[in-house]
Amino acid sequence: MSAAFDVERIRKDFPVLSRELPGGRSLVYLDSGNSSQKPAQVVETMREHLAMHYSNVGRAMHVLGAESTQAYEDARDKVAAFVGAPSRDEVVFTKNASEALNLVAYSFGQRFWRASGTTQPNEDPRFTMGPGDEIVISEMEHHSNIVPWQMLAQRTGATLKWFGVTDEGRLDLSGDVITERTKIVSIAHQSNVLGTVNPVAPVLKRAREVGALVMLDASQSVPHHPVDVAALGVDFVAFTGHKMLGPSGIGVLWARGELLEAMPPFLGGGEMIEAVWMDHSTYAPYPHKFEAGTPPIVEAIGLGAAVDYLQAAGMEAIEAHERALTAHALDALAEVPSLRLIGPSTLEERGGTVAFTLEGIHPHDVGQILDDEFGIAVRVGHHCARPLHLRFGIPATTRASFYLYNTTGEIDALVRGLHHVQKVFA
Amino acid sequence: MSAAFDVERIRKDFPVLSRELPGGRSLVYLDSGNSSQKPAQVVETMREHLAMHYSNVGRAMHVLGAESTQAYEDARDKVAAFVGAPSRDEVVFTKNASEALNLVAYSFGQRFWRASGTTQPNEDPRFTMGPGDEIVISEMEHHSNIVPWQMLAQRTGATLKWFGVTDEGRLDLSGDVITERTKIVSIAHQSNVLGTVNPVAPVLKRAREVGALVMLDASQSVPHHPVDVAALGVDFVAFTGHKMLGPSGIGVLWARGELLEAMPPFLGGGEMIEAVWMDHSTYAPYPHKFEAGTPPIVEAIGLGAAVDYLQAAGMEAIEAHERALTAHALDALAEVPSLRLIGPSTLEERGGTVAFTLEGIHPHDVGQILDDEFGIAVRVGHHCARPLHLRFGIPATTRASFYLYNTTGEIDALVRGLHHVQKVFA
Amino acid sequence: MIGESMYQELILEHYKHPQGRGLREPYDAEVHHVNPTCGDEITLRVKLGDDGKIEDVSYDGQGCSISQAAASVLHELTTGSTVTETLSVVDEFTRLMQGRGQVEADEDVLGDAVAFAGVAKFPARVKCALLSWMAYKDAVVRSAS
Amino acid sequence: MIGESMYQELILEHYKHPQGRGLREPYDAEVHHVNPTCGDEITLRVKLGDDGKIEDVSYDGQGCSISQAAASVLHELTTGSTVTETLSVVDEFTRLMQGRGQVEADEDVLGDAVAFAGVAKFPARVKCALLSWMAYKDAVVRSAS
Ligand SMILES: Cc1ncc(COP(=O)(O)O)c(C=O)c1O
Ligand SMILES: Cc1ncc(COP(=O)(O)O)c(C=O)c1O
Repeated sequence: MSAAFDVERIRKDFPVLSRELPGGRSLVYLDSGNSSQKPAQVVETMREHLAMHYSNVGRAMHVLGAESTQAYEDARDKVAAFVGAPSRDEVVFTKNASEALNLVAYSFGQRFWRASGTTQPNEDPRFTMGPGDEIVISEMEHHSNIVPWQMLAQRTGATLKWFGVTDEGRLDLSGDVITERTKIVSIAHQSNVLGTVNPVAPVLKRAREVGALVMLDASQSVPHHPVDVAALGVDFVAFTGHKMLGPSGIGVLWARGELLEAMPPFLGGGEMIEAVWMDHSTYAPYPHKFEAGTPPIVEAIGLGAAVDYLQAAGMEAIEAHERALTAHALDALAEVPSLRLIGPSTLEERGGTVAFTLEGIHPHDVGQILDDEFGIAVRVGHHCARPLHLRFGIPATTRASFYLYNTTGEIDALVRGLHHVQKVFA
Repeated sequence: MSAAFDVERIRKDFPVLSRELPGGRSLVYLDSGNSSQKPAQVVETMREHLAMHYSNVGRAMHVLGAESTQAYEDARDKVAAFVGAPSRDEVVFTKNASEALNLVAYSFGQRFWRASGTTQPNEDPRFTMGPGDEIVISEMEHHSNIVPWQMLAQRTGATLKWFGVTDEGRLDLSGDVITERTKIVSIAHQSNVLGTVNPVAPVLKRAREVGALVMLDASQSVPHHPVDVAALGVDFVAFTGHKMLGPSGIGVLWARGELLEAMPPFLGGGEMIEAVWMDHSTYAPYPHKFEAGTPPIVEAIGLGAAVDYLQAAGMEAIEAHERALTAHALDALAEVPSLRLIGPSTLEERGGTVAFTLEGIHPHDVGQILDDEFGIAVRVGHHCARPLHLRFGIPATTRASFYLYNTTGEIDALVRGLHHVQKVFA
Repeated sequence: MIGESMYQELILEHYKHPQGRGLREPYDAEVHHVNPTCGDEITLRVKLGDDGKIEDVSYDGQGCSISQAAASVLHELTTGSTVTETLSVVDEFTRLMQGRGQVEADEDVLGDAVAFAGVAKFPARVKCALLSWMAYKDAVVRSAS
Repeated sequence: MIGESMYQELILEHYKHPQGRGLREPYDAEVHHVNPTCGDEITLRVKLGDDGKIEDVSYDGQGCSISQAAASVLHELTTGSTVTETLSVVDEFTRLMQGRGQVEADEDVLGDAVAFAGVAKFPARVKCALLSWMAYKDAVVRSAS
């Protein structure tokens, strides 16, 4: 671990990490892939805003309205800078990554009707969708990057296709999944189970050849690696606040401005309009066009504070720290008898998420005993990626996921815990 | 004001109310119809949860997961009890009232397709929607209860119709707006501009005669009056956390269970599924079916604390307090020269929201000078109800809206402020 | 879990030494239940006696210790009791499991099944515990008709 | 207003005594702009001189004091300057208004228009201030073509 990165100092910023759990156990939190803990800086920013500066944004013309609006829009600036968005207006705040993915899925195949009742087809060819058109995802997706596209296919009659996954847990790019009929490709930047970081360039290249749009589900990459949306060159990127030290209730859609311009609105209501008559409306420019109603104000502000925190720690340093933790974990877990790793066994193109099974012991039991006896929080089940588990022929895995506040000592505790689990069920 | 209701004690719970604004002004917050302030109890509940108990809900099997899940589901119990929901499972958490309204609007006219590409029509006749079908709203709606229905009409070819508004600011029920073709009627329980409380019974009766569903936008009623959804007898009720002492980022849809059962899912993703295969999914029972992805966990918990606070203060007492404030305001404002009240001038069937114009002075200027000189926060503009303003032939109004923490002294300050505004622009 | 382990000795005991496991003949009804969320499965058979009592509950399945132990405890509690008695035990067990840790278990009704009280705090585990019990209820209804 | 009033004397002065208000002939281009959000309206005419200078900006409209005063200041700052000069003032004014209160105004370029700096913190008012300025830019483009 780099000298500049002082994990003990970082840990002090996270109150829960020094908490004593019921029964006197201390907490070993290895479930950040599910949701991360929050530093005091984020909690305090939210508390202060809620207690002393809160009001609705945009529409209010008084001191509190100005303070809230400024803090909310500052958060947009921070998030935009954090992911290298060419324009701050390309950052749309949603309630989570799932809403961001659904927003994009609902943009396709919307047929517009005139008041008279005659069909007024959606004229932008990039966003039409019907029988014969194809949507491409992968077998390693989180349900939030599967179900919205299934629903789109059902609504429009389009066909859903997917990349397979190799035995090593890599995207299988060998077949001819993307075709001339493909309109949108949406894949995870980093798998929330395997830890695999997917290669964006070849997918993007093929998509561009056939004129398809590309969306990245960056829920597991933005929190852990420096991500530059412009450099990636994709069209849409979704991520979520609660996995990157921010609060619940806030997510982000980044998209290229010209696409946000061309997309129909998704949720209708206050703040997303320009003018409203009883029988029709005109819409505000993006990002507001996609932010109907009172937005998650304090949540966006909390996310802004989280971005500040991550930037102060340094995304490169965080990445290096997690890489060291992952190396340690891969080594240590290899020593546990009958442990089967699901996902890449080397550090190459992978992040700090390690999923595995223990022969003869159900992951639910593994997770619960780790928690019961040692206060070790891991996630067990299919981690909202059931098709991936079907692919590997297993109902569930145990998953440990690391973040900037984790230590090699915690990984050692996990390994000791696994040995104990094996004893209990021996 | 009732002896039991001690507004000065209540005010102490709201830190911002004793804040000194820049320039040494104290705050007179008369913009709760836009968004309410938060008591320390709500802020502290959220802080404590974020700092010491936070984790993802439902899916996590460890101490923090159990604590978060319990607190989140407890909040659902509290909200359900607060509005008299027959079942806690009928309470769906959304990000705001707008999402709740959109969720219901998107339930109609969803044609489902099979994987093969042949149409599989949505079979529940209550939720079909197409040319010839009618949607009924009113001219006094908030944009969030207009635009989703306009979009539904555009998507499906259905016709949007609406009740007019009388000169006194009441719903005009005289015409034959609801017909045999009406499938859904959605109106405000209380207008966010006029303060008018709309009569639910006659609308519901007519809707039932023709077999239409009825939705109430209760964003402005649930915070201010005892509301019992079962007693109201309607089908859907939407409201929003930030207007009832809760945080931003949380809203509520209540609906009758059999309807939630029949409705197609809206947002797809994690947590709203039962099982997922690559080519299809089965969905979780409601309410989870409508809560895709990580929900606004801490926000729901904050709303639960807000409900606790409101119940401790007593909704009847709050209603009586606001009624006294409104009586005082209607009297005092009647004395301001050339002030034109927009909305009912008596206390009958109206809440604590008072909108008006001052002859020759633009509301934007009124609001800003009140803020600048006296720290009085009111809302100015069309308050997301542009059609209502068009109806009265005015571009904008000034609106003062009251809540449990307001005093008659603050209303007197407003009146003094208005006299000053008139002097500035004389 | 919030101070008390979900893995009561009794649960582990039933998991390691399941009572009445295996599918037996004769039977009046057989059901197969699956928990699609976690993949747990159970096949369960019910044989009614002439006296309105449950003569045998036999089962086979796979899943975590909670779901397996719950089936074993179910076998113990139901065999030899009247259908009516067992259904009230099922109801009480369901109430406990769905109580999110806030329901007091009635030990007189539940017997050994109170050991599952700690599970109620984990929504994701509640289904594991209930899998065999729901299958039983289903099978009883079918065998009666 | 974070310590400083949006209603600078100067703004009120211009509102109560608007400079150059009224539509005049001759003109090279006329535009009509509306702010659909708040209903503010302006009709604005531009007359170019032979020397590349703005000979006259005449206007009429309705709305709040900010939008009306902004038109009056616009009239003062543009009349008699070259098109190029005025467009750089418009750009600077736009930058200030869209800076959400975080942009330092360049007084040398903006002159009296710096009085509007306080408006920038209120997104809803920014459009009021910009209405006439955007109309002006539009009119200049049209009159040049
Ligand atoms: C009557 C009414 N309906 C709907 C809304 C929308 O609520 P939200 O902004 O929380 O979505 C509001 C408030 O803005 C309202 O006053
Ligand atoms: C890869 C991936 N995509 C999407 C999501 C959904 O994020 P959210 O629950 O915030 O909507 C998650 C996390 O749950 C995830 O890991």
